[in-house]
Amino acid sequence: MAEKIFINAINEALVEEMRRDESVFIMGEDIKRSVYGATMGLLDEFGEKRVLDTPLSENAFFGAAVGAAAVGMRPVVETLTSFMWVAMDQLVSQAAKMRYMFGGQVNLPVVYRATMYYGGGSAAHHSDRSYPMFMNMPGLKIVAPSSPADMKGLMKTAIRDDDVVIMFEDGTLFGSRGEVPDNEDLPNGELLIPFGQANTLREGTDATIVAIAGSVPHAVAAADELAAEGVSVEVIDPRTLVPLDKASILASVEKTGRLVIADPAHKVCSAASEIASIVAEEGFWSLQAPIVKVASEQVHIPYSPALEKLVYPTKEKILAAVRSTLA
Amino acid sequence: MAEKIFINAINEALVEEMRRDESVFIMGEDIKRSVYGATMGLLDEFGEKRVLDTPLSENAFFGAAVGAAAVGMRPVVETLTSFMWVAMDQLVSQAAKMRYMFGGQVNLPVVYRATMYYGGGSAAHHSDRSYPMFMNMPGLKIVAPSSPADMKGLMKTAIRDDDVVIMFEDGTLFGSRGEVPDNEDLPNGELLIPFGQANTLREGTDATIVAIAGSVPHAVAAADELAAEGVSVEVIDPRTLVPLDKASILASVEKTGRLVIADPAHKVCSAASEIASIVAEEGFWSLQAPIVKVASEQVHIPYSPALEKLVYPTKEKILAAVRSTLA
Amino acid sequence: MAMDKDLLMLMLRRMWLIRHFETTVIDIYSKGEFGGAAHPYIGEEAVAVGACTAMKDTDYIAGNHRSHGHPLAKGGDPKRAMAELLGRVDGYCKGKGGSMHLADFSVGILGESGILGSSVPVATGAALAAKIKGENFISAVFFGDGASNQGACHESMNLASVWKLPIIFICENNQYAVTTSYRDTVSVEHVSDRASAYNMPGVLVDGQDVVAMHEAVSVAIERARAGEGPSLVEGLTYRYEEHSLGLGRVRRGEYRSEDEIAEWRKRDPILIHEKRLVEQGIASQDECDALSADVAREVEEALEFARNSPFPEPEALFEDMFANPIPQP
Amino acid sequence: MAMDKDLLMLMLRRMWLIRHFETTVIDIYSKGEFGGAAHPYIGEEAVAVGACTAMKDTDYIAGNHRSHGHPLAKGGDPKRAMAELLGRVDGYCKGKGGSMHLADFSVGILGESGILGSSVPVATGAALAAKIKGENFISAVFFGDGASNQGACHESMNLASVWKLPIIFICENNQYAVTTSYRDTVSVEHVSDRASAYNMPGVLVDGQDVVAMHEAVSVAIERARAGEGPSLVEGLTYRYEEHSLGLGRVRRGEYRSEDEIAEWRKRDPILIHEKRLVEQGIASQDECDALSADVAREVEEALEFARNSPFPEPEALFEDMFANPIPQP
Ligand SMILES: Cc1ncc(C[n+]2csc(CCOP(=O)(O)OP(=O)(O)O)c2C)c(N)n1
Ligand SMILES: Cc1ncc(C[n+]2csc(CCOP(=O)(O)OP(=O)(O)O)c2C)c(N)n1
Ligand SMILES: [Mg+2]
Ligand SMILES: [Mg+2]
Repeated sequence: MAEKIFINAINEALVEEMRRDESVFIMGEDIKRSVYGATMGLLDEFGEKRVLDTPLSENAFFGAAVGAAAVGMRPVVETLTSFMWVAMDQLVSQAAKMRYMFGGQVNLPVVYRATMYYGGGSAAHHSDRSYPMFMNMPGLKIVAPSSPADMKGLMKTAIRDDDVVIMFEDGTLFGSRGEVPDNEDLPNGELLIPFGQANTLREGTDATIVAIAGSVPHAVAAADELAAEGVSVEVIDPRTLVPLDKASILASVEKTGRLVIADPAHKVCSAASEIASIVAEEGFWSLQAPIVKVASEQVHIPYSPALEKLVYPTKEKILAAVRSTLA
Repeated sequence: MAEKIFINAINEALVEEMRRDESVFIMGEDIKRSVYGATMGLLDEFGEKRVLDTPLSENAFFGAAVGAAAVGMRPVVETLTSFMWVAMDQLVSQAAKMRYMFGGQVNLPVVYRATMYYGGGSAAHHSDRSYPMFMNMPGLKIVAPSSPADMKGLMKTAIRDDDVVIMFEDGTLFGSRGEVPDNEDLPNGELLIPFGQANTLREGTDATIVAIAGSVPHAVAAADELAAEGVSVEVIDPRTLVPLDKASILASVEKTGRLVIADPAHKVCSAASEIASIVAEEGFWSLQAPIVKVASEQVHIPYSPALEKLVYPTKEKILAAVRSTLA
Repeated sequence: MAMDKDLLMLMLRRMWLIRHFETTVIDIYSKGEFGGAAHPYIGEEAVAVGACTAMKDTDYIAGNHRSHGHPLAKGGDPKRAMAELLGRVDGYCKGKGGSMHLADFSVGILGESGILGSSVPVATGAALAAKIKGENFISAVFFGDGASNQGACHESMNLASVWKLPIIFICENNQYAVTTSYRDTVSVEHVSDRASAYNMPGVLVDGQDVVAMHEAVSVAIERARAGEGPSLVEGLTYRYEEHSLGLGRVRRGEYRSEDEIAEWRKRDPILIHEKRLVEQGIASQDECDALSADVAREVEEALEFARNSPFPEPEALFEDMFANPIPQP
Repeated sequence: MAMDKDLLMLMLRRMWLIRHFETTVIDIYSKGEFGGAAHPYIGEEAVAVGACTAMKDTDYIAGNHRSHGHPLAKGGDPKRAMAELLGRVDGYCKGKGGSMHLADFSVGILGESGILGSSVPVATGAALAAKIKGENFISAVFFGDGASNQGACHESMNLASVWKLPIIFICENNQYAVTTSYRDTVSVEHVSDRASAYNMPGVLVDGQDVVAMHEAVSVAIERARAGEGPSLVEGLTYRYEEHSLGLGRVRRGEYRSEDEIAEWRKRDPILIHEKRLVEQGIASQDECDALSADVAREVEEALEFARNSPFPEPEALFEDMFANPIPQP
């Protein structure tokens, strides 16, 4: 086991998969020189044919990835969440719908790597955390890792998956560190994490926190603080939102009877809303208190640091929410 | 009171508002000849300057509406939900974000009229019911009328509102009929329905159905069938999803203790999920049974009538859901 | 370009196939045998047939809402196409796609797409794959005069040009988008004039002449296979029928005259091609008529096949979403 | 075009204003006085200033992420711009927008937009309003060489052309998009070559010469006001600094040479303009220097003003979402 930085874990996954499978290639803006950091060294190792800098036309290259995948390639596309709006046509009408619409005739092994920058003064146009919108649209697998190991293992799974996967990469975690198993210590010599399996970061009996992406560290911090007070909190990271491991969530709520959901996306029609609605339907009889959502305020991301810090879930908000369910 | 057809109610609202305010104009595809039916007679009465057929470039004209509104016009844009994907950039980055991002310097009185065709073999590319995705994005007011009177009254309110409004016009209701008050019988000589006020279609004490858009008639039919069996069901149509009249919903659940939500959109991260999450948090102590969502299956809309009919909420599905909460 | 009789007769056969197919479609639609939208290709047959007969099975095409002509021109099976229109399990998409979403990946048909301009990036991606793989298949995409104004077209043409991708952009200029003349929405005289904005050849072709289309597309394909990049080919053509079956409100007198329609009908693509075959002594009129009758039977059989195919079972609703399925939420 | 001294000196003043503003911004950013991204306009001043001095206050502009130059060129207040960068209540957007979203509707600044190409349709809409209202204001929009490949540009140019809207599309070709040369992403020699695809004039201008920019844009504006429709003006220019403050990974040696930068610096827009003023006897170098010093003080005052402005109160978070507010969900 070695401690690794989140963004380097992305890079490792890309390198390993590109070495393993010639049909994997990557395209995006300024990736040759790795302006955003995850594609370091790829051009040198894999050359111009497999590492492509695109014109600034996301709709065209997001769609070109679909077309290339339809005829046998495995494209990885680098982008920011905020640039997905201009490419929504291809994401929805083609990437998400094509397989079903054509009766399963074609597999589309495309990975869209969508970085979510927020929390650092990027303002309304560059701070989108849009996975709930894509969860509403059938046909997309949606991944939101919260640690370097998950990032690496889920990215490798995503690249091998024969379906369209959107990796929501949380920019607030890019500099974070965590243990990543070394390949030589792993059963098959590589780190692959299956989709649809939540990760339980803390076990507990008094309350459950389901936390997503960048909210996970805050949830863990809250749980640890509560543990010191003698309150035993379970923390679950679903890791993939589509498919969602609802069995783990329901089992935890069955044990604790209390649920708080921490989600950095906007709170209306959020992943938190969805998880709450599942538990309110399928886990209702376990519940001993209201389900509390701790998600972003329903405003755009203001630039001013004085305001931006008020928007997202924090340890304090999560603490207050857990306490309210125990009151 | 006269009985009117849904689509004619749209037309009446447009005509009245265009007569009333010179700054209202309408643009869209083939609207001069009213190919989709709602813009009949507008060209003749208001002329080429205020009734514009656009090139097929939704992103440009959706955005042009924002720019025109920013400098004093009140554009109404006709489109289908399925054509919003190609214009997502302007809907999200400009229409939804602009006012807040610029610190409230500008009002954007734009109405996007987005028809939802579904249920008639339109298949995956032409059957979107996308309001949940737009509910997740702050900055948009979202309306989904279910009767000719609501359609007319809410459309007129939308056109006068100084904010961006998306009218989700349910195509399954276009031919439906309903009483629309005559202007001369109304207090101020016109029909204006405020945003954020739900409509209670049936009063009841045993269970609550919150139904959205095209699901409303099914919910009413289910309630009437249950009434005949002696079960008293309240049916609430929120009418506007942003703002959402959660007070009416919570008050009803307080009375009935049981909640079913009927929503023609895809079920994950849906309006139904959102409403369920609100009640699971703020109405938890009233609940006597699990909250049941009756929403569309999480698949794309299949063309074959043999399959399509299985996708959406129906009276039968709603009946079964209400019964399950009473079991 | 010297063409052998087989090729010329294949062109005629496929044009007749489309014509009979569409006539049948209009007939059964009017009788309520299926629903939704359907956009007849009658009058425009030479565009798709001229283009697709210049391609190989290993080449790819993608198309749009006016969707029956392209796959039939590319060698698609009318049986499976018709079954798809009727929403049956033997349809190309097992009934999930319907009229606007025919696809047959086995003969290079990447699929028809109902959103305007939306298949253009996809076809561009197939061409990108050819380049990365170093294989010499090409890709082609059909779109209308109206769709040419979509941003997706601009972005894809630019991308294809800077990367020198082997793709042919084929604009079917049938003069109108629903009721709107392209002269009111396209800012240049001809869509093909825009090729210069992407540094690629732009060719204006008589879209009623199948041989002219074939030749123009052949030149573009040769260029593409040689690694010289994309071309834009505009076929000037005309739609005889109204925009879509099921769109009752469109009255043609309102936006185009009967005279105009009559003028274009004089330049019917099948008429022109048969006349050429007869005049050049390649085939007799009898041969042409026999071929047409033969194809008509093929279409009848296709309809029979489609009608006999069952509707999908309810379980099918949840199938085909993912290659690696996930539980329903 | 004969220009009076006032106008020529105004051009110089605004170029110096941008230059000093940006220099200050780089300085305080490096000291950590604010965060997020900020895209310096140094080297490109003549483009915005030449263009905006050809407009009236009642004309509108919209811009992009490289966002400080446009509003300052249009007569925006450096105090409020600087306060916005620092996230303060006296900023143009009360601190909600920051560097990439400066706007001042009172002097026709519709706002800068961080998404590439995204402000182009908005500016087109302002021009549409002029036409519908029958008023004779015009609208202009600035976008980069990279952004010119976005579909939004294509769609807007086509729309503006068929509707003959009074708008000027101004491409700031500063040679690069982040680290990517426009020669690798734009399929034509010059972005302005694309004007022919929209049947509008396309003009290539020396973007380092403020007078040349002013003249080219003036011609386009005249045309627009006369109801003759849009124009595309491309200013060839150069960015001295790296793409954005805060984007630490970009090392310029990797994608452009020091020589190239040095060559362009020889054609500095302020240098060129001052030289002209002095050589033509319009102003002495002393006058120019005094003006520069004066503007430097103005920027210092702006910084002072900004620093003294308070941060917004927490309540502000929920304000400004809607004109007719709704309850928080
Ligand atoms: C993005 C989008 N906008 C609008 C439509 C509705 N629509 C379908 S076909 C059509 C006209 C298309 O015209 P053209 O591209 O010339 O093709 P044609 O029908 O003439 O073959 C329109 C407006 C659509 N399908 N997609
Ligand atoms: C739709 C979109 N894609 C990508 C980006 C990221 N981005 C911001 S500026 C930039 C380069 C823009 O280049 P250009 O248009 O030439 O303007 P310049 O920065 O050179 O002034 C990129 C890629 C963005 N903001 N929006
Ligand atoms: Mg057409
Ligand atoms: Mg540039």
